[in-house]
Amino acid sequence: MPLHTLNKAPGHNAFSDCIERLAADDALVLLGDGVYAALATTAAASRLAASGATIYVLRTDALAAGVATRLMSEATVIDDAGFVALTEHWPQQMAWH
Amino acid sequence: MATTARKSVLVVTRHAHQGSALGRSALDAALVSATFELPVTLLFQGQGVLQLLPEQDCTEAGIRNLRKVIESLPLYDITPIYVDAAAAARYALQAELLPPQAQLISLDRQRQLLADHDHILGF
Amino acid sequence: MLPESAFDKDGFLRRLDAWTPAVAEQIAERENLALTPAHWEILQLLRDYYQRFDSSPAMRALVKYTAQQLGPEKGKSLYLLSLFPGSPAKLGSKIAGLPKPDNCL
Amino acid sequence: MIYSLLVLAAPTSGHASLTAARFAQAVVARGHQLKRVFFLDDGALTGLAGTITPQDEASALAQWQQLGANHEVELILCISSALKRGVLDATEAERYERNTATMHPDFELGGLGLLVEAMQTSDRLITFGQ
Repeated sequence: MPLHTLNKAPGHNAFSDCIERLAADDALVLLGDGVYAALATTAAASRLAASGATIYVLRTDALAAGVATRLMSEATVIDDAGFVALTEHWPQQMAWH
Repeated sequence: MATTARKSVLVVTRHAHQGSALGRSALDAALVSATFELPVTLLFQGQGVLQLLPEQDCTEAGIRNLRKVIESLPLYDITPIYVDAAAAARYALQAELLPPQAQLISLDRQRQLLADHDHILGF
Repeated sequence: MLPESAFDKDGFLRRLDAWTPAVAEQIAERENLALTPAHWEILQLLRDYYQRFDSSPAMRALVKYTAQQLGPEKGKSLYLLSLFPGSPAKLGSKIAGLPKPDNCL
Repeated sequence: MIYSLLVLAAPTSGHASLTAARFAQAVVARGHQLKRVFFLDDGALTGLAGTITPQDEASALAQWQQLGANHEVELILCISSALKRGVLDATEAERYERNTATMHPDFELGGLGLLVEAMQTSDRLITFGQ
């Protein structure tokens, strides 16, 4: 499976298109406006958690958005090097935007 | 690029024709991949299925008719084209409205396509 | 005969609606090509292609479309090259009055 | 590994282009070869030479420029996307009879074939959307 990346906030169809296709063995990197999807206690965060996929949040974008201290507990914060490391592991990437 | 194994490419097109040039860019990327003989698969997903509406008349708008460009895909051996069945249903695109080479596919099959290619271009 | 100003630096028509069969002869002459019925068959095919698919064909598509419309004998790169030397899709499109390619294909 | 990037985001649409440039830096920092960055669609605006960024904001143009200069990364603007957006090098400016080139010299114009070639020769292709 590919590494998924999402840079649009919940409410945008990129979010729904992405989450409909997310399964437990997938990984998703949230970047740009995508980081809002990981805001704790929101419906979007619940859907992400329910998918069972591993959720990563790009640190710089989470800080800039003001969500870094309010992330769902299931999310893992990564820096740019961590993002690259994920692309080393996953052979392809699907960009939802 | 003559001797090494060809990398396969999945082009996923998710934006409607109006208000974004991404649909056209996705088609161009698919056509050029085929021209350079990379095995290419095209998947219309989400609002991207709206590019398939027949009877687009772009003369007044002065823009490219994407449905007509899509009709040329078999000439580049890009066939079949895969279409997100749920999105087609959502937008009332019955099978008979779609180009003859279109294949409606389920979410599971779409996930399979994502896994089956060397590279994915998400538009 | 159209004046020189009707053509851009690359010899493409500035206004596509200025195209007529006589203009095609003029463009061909500028490219040192004398048009025969065999050329015209392909030029008409290119214009049909553009009407039908709202785009100009790359070589691969032109060969296949020619084979479909005019039969396998003519649907060959060599045949098209013999009529339009160098780059049949590009040169043919130019004479047929199709838009200047944007260099992407 | 060999990486190439596809950037669809305009340098002015949020900070997607900066995120992509940071990712590119990190690719190099982790010892990979970054072969080519292909700028398509609104991404082609990245190569506009006249972009002025406020002094207290990060400039996407400067980030990409540094990457190109320090790591010999090819920065390719899709030629048809670039022409549509007024980004012309000297050759295209002359070809289309415009009085000035508008493209930053660290970039190059090229066809989509260069994206296809990058896919064929790279282990990873990472897309940054609008």
